[in-house]
Amino acid sequence: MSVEVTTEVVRAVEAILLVAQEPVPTDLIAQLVEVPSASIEEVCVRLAESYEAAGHGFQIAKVAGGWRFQTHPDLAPYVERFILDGQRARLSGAALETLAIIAYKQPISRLQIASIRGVDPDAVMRTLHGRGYIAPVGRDNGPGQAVLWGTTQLFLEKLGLASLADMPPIASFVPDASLVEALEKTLRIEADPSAAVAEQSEEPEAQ
Amino acid sequence: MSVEVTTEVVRAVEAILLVAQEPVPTDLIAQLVEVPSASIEEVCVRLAESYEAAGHGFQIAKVAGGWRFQTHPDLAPYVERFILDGQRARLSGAALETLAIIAYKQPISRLQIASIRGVDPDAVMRTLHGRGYIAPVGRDNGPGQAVLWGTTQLFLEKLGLASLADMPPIASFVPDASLVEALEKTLRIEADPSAAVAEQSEEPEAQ
Amino acid sequence: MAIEVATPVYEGPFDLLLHLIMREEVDIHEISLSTIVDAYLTELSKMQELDLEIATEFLLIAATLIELKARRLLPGKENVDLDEELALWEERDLLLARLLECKTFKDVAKILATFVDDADRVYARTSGTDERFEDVMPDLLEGMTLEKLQTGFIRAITPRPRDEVNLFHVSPIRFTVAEAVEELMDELPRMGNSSFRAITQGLVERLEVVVRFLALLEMYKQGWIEIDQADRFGDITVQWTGIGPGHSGPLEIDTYEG
Repeated sequence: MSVEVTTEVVRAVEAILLVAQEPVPTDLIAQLVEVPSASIEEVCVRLAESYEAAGHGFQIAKVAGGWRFQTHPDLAPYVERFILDGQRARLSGAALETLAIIAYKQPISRLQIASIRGVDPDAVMRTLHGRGYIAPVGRDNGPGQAVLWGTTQLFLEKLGLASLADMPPIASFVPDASLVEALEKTLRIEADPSAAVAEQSEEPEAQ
Repeated sequence: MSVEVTTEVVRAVEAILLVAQEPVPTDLIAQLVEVPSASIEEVCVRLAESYEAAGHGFQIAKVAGGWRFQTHPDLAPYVERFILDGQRARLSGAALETLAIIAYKQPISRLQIASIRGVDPDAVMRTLHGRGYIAPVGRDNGPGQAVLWGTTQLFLEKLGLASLADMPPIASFVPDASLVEALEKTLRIEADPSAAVAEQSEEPEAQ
Repeated sequence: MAIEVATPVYEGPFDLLLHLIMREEVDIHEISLSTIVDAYLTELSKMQELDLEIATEFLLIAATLIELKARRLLPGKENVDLDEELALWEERDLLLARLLECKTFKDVAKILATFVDDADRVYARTSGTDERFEDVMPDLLEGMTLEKLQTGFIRAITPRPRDEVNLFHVSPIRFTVAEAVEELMDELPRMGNSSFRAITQGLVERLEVVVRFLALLEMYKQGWIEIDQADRFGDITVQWTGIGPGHSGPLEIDTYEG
């Protein structure tokens, strides 16, 4: 190993890879734990070997230029059974939030979504796009000409909606009105005032 | 262990938890790998112990009724560097007190919470509802049919608790005797004669 | 740039009262109700001074405290009405119970905060399956409902709670005791002899009545007026003495200090 690597570095690599949504490039890990890339590459290779030797049900592998945790190929039947089991939620909380923002605020750019959620929606958007629930619907007129996203016909079909106008209105109990207003302004998107009024009468207990 | 558990079962449990997006109930794992729940519970507990003993950067833990992979608390600084959102949903004192009341008294109405806290909990509750920590769980049978509130799975996740049963018993929080005595004494209607004299001498203008 | 005033902010009347009593707890035999009541009223005036909004509840608790204090100052037992005495006991027990409950949940909240701190240091894996399982993946939107989507949106745009204490859950007080004293200082000399009913005539809100009541007690304490209640539930007569301390301009903030 080019540089002495501490146990802490190895553990940090494990932790980072565990929460990653996509393969993490060696260079990025190196930067995060402040150790040369060559050492990180070696840490990952060794971890992969040790997991295999210990007979774990997971492995770490280099995929698309980065490292990630994945299930051992042997165990695919169990993973498939788990995926097919109807009991679990299909869409993660983050994915649901992102999809909801796009549904309610379309057309909307990736940057605007990020500013609402406060996190990078890239991975989630790729999944949603891959599944055909969202699609690019145009470009912003601003200087950056950002791609604007919207929901698809498939999305409407899946939710049993005839059109976007049938989306349930957003409750007036959304907390800080001024903050929402500030966001709206930043995003240059017009809110639908009639929706808020309709909701108020439906939520007497929110008073 | 109640039933002989094969290496394959242990590996399958690891694989299933690795691809899960939220805590997986023991029963569901048991069903997928066709082994009694009690054995699965034991497998998970043992895995958790062995990860800790091996000094891995990840752990498995029982949270909100199920098992999940998570990072080791020691490595929070690295993970936070990687996950750029960094924004923790910090809870104010008022929010925590309101959550405590709801957690122990659920199902409970807004009015009941107000009477315990002495202030209108409306704004705090809207935030808690917005963050998904509390949800309406029913309606009172009384004339007003007030909405009754309870805590959610997300609340358990936020607190890192396996279930509501893991909340410390409320009895352990009963104020200690000296405080009760102090309160009782301060609010006593008939002061002992010496105290009454003391009060009077402090307040010469009171007739 | 505005000057920031560091001032304790209380989450509610029980919170404040607990704080005051516990501050005195060094020797519980030394705690004087008088001290507590005065400290409570002083905090209340500070809040008004700082133009913070104060809830009705704060004033209602103040009224109970004053009643307790007044009862304790009564010299003998001969004239005590039994019903009145029982009512006061009930009110006191209720206040005691609510204080204990408040204290219990404050302690629980502290423990919950440590749970949250611990839980905040671990991060769950949520990445799900990789592309190798794409063919097996059932429809991602299976089981999705409009309600879930709506909830998701609300969750996404809900601001993260901050550490700062906000007071917007406290209903605004439109009438302060200081203002009421001001008014009465103007009206009473002209009226000479009056009564509580006359003074509160036409007031619709209970809060306004309570505020006027507190103002009268304050003026009584200062010696500006004499008050007397002949019968239980009877009207209170208010007599202007004109012999209080000098009064000029707005009410001083320390008027509550006993």
